[in-house]
Amino acid sequence: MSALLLRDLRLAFRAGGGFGLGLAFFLIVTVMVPFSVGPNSATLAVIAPGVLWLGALLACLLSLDRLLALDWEDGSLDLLATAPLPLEAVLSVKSLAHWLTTGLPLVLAAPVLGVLLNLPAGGYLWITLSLLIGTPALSVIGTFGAALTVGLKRGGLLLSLLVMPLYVPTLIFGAEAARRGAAGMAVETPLLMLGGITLGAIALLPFASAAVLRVNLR
Amino acid sequence: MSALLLRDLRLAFRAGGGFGLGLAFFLIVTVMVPFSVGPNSATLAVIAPGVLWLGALLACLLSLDRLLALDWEDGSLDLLATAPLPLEAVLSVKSLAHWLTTGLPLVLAAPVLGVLLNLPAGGYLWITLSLLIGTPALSVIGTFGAALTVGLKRGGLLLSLLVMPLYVPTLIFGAEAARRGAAGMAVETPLLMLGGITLGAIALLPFASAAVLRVNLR
Amino acid sequence: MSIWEYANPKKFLHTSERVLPSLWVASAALIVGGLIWGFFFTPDDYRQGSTVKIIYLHVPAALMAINAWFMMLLASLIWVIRRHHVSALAAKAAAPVGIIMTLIALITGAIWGQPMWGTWWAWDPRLTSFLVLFLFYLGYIALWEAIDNPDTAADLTSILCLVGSVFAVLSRYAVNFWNQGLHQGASLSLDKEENVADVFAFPLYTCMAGFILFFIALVLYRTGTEIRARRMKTLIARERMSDA
Amino acid sequence: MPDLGKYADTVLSAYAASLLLLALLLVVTLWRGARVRSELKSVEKRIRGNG
Amino acid sequence: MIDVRDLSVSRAGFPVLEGVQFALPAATALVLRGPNGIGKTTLLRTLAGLQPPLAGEILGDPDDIAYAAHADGLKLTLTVEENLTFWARVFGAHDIEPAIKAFNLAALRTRAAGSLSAGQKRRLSLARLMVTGRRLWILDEPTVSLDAASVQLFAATIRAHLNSGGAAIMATHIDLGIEGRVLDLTPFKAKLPALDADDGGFL
Amino acid sequence: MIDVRDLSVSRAGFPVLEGVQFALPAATALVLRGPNGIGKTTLLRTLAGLQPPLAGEILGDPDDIAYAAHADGLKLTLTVEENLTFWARVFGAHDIEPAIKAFNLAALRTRAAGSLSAGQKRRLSLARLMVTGRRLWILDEPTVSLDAASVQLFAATIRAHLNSGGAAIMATHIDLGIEGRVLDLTPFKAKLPALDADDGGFL
Ligand code: HEM
Ligand SMILES: Nc1ncnc2c1ncn2[C@@H]1O[C@H](COP(=O)(O)OP(=O)(O)OP(=O)(O)O)[C@@H](O)[C@H]1O
Ligand SMILES: Nc1ncnc2c1ncn2[C@@H]1O[C@H](COP(=O)(O)OP(=O)(O)OP(=O)(O)O)[C@@H](O)[C@H]1O
Ligand SMILES: [Mg+2]
Ligand SMILES: [Mg+2]
Repeated sequence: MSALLLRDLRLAFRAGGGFGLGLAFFLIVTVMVPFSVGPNSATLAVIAPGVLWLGALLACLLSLDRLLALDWEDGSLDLLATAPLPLEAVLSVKSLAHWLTTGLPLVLAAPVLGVLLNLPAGGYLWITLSLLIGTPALSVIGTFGAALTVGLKRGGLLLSLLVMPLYVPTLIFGAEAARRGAAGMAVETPLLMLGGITLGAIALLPFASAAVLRVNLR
Repeated sequence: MSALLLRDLRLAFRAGGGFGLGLAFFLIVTVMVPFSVGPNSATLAVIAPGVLWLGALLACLLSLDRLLALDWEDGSLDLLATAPLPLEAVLSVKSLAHWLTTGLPLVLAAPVLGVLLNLPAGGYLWITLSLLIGTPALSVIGTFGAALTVGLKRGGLLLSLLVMPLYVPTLIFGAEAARRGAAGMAVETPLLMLGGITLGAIALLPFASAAVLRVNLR
Repeated sequence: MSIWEYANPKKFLHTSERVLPSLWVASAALIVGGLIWGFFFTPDDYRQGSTVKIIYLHVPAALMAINAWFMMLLASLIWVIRRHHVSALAAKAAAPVGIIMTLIALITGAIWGQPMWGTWWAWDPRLTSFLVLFLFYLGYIALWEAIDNPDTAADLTSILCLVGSVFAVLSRYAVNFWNQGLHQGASLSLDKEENVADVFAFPLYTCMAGFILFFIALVLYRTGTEIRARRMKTLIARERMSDA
Repeated sequence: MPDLGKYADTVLSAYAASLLLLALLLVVTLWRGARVRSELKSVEKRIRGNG
Repeated sequence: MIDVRDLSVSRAGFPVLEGVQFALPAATALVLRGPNGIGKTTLLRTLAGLQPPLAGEILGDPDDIAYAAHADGLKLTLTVEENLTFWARVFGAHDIEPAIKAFNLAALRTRAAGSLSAGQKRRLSLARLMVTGRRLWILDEPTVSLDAASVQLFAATIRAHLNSGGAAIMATHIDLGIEGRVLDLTPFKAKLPALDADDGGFL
Repeated sequence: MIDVRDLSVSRAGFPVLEGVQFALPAATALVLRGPNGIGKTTLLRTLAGLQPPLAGEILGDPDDIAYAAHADGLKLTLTVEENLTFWARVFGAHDIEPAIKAFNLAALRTRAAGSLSAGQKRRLSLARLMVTGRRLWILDEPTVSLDAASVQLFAATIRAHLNSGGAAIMATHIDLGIEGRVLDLTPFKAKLPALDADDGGFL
């Protein structure tokens, strides 16, 4: 189990920095927003928490296709499926590795990028906290999507299409918490809901992911 | 030449609708924006042109990795490089196929999605026109990025990282034209600049793309 | 004599062919009748004017959009548990009908919103959750299309449908929490005072019944088509096997 | 034709769009049904003809 | 070690082989032969537990099987040593030295797997079998791309594995110089199913 | 057809083979042999013009070469026929029937390439050579995964190609039953460069 986690982390670091790239994408989306909506700082401040959440979500989404597809292509997944590890555990570990290499860096970077978007001072704590609570759900849900599409030739965009609607509740509660936090309103309810989604997803989705992966392998 | 175009179009249609998927991604990004920045329709109207441009750009970006990587993986690219077609022409045709399957549908969908974002009534013409002029540049520049990263194992995110800065001028002029149009201001200058970028990119970039592809193949 | 007999494709085809003609006729009669009744023979609403006539399309379509998903959920469960091919194919057959119903509800709603709320679209919870439903349909259909092997496709799409349903409900709550709506509440519930007046209600019921029958007829017919397509695929594969 | 007042465009376009979509759905369904049916028939004939 | 009774296997929902039957005691090898497309890969995947059989049974402990497919399952950015160590840890074994030695990988151990030639990669993926500690090896065309010397190494490894009580099933088109039963799959080719089978299926 | 003089080839910037020298007249075949990792693939890619030589020259018309690599270059979602037609059109040839016949693909012609077995795929990728109309075929382990009958088909195709004035260079580890010169690459293995060679490189 820990061997798998270590291997995935090592691969992420070694493959030309799978680690830094999610982060870089996040940075670039954030930077592109002023180019596209215009440089007015009042507008930017209003949309800042939302942009940070959306950017994190997209960065996460884009890294999903390397979550399982690489192992599928070179045959490792067949071998892992016949190894003495339950597939549910394999997938949970892979979600964890994905979160550590993608979600966690995004959480840490968000406050820095908030500066670029004129995020109001009260918002920094809440954007970080909401991302910290919400991104694990993104990884786990994403693993399900990756397992669904793993057999398909370059299922990249299909993967996005399938996963996006599943991300809706997480995004809504997460962004709502961040926005309320930035506006100085109460954030307990959305944060609690967000936590509930994350815990539920971590507890249940690996079983669904393993089931679809088994179907795809056969 | 036409054989290659036909094949690429056929592959796009057959691979579970590579055609519709860029579109679906565009739709999803547009839908997610209100979830993240909140449902206030005045705010949405202000950022609508920018969001549409950014969404189109991201949809384009995400489909780049199937532009050359698939041909690379199964060895077709080696074979095409030794075939009696100049590599520049091969890459131009591939850009064209990419635009037909990704850029053009985005242009057609943009006004519909504008409705979801409360795009001001004057903006519909200009968002469509600016995308029509700008998206070919996105495909050609993207081909260059794809050729740069084709040898790398799952260069997906690296590709985004490299291409994004190259997209900046196109995005700035395109979004500026759309925003001015929506606000009822003069749009000639940004549209002309946009057209210039597109023509320049179409004329010159295929040579650069072919050069980097040759390096990657050896 | 159990209901599972119809899980045999032949039996299913045989029976559905017998009931389909009357279903087509009944649904056409109800829809056309209900629409004519509603369009020509009901008064205008005192607040909404003649736009109230849109309700005869809008509400039945919205109803079927949701119920089609329920039907797919049920059929997916049957496939997962009992592995009857017909039920998987029925789920596949229902999805495009469901997405068109969703689209009709969205479009009529948008057209209605223009005079009533002064905007084509607002991020009202009900509207928003329909948009999300539309995305679920889109993903579901795309997944069916993307997979060659029919059994694999059936397995994957049915699990997607189960997981998706959970998330669709979650989205509904999330969206409600996120924005208070403009849209009227369910006014057909029996105990509310603000029920639509009977003049509107009866043609509406007629149309709803018509849409339900139309949906059933379409799904039966399309399931038959899927069964035949599946048999054809198998036959062609069999033929290849014989000369490969 | 009832008097639709100032909302005539709204009501009529809603009806037109919905009926168009319903008709489209029906036509596509029937068309694909007929095509699959006839293709299946020809395949069956070919196969049984071959033995 | 494994006992296969009246097994039918299918690919893409269609029967490929029917009525395959064999028993493989410990310390023996079985070589599967048959023309391209007969269903060797499909049979091996079924035995390895990656897909369910269409009919018949497979008696044996699925947790005692190590499978090696057409694809190598190597991580190209990891070194030879890291690749082996990973699989050793997954399978709970710990010593990779015998495997390195048996396949003559010592000189390559710190090289990234991506920089190996086709045959060197193959050697590495065969070495993986030795660190699984599993007793039944299921091998799909194991010697593709190997030169004569490496084929000898491979044969010697198989012999050692058999002598220590293991067993192996392999599909191959060429002669490996391994003594073992040969099973030609041609006679088991699935017959055409009846056109009107009333089984709730689609034929 | 091709004349190779004192050729050195490199992989990842490091010399692999040195001083390779041969001339191949029309209507002859050259079989490259050598242990795994000696540099056969690298040499063939250089000959095909995919990478520049390190030293030496290759005389011959690069536009008369068709290359077939380890990878198949097939589009898995296209059918056998569509795959072949595409390459035929790219190379300006138009008739794919001889190729279909030569590799016994008639029964598979409407199947998606993705649904073929390993050997069937290989047959398809070899058939591609016939529609190129090129005279010099460069083949890297062409018979991997092929059964005995298909190897015969392949040998017959090569013989026909040679008889019609073509030529072929192939790397292989097994015996194909094709008469032709055999070149063992072992003696050409690059020596270690001197540590202080003053050539502007880093050694
Ligand atoms: C564009 C998107 C819209 C969507 C997706 C939508 C969705 C729905 C749904 C799902 C229902 C069924 C509710 C139920 O029976 O519980 C419904 C009913 C209804 N809608 Fe809409 N709606 C939209 C826009 C509008 C607009 C703009 C109006 C008019 C101002 C409108 C008026 C009504 C009315 C009067 C009902 C009947 C409610 C009832 O009394 O049950 N809708 N709509
Ligand atoms: N998706 C599919 N649809 C139809 N037939 C298929 C599909 N996939 C594989 N087949 C067929 O199943 C048969 C068994 O294939 P398999 O890969 O098991 O053969 P094999 O014996 O391993 O051949 P090889 O020696 O070439 O590797 C082949 O005839 C193949 O064409
Ligand atoms: N990136 C690299 N760094 C260092 N050495 C490399 C790199 N890539 C390849 N090599 C070495 O170059 C040599 C030539 O490899 P090549 O693939 O040409 O061998 P080959 O003769 O085709 O072998 P095989 O019979 O196994 O296919 C091998 O020894 C290989 O290890
Ligand atoms: Mg095989
Ligand atoms: Mg080689």
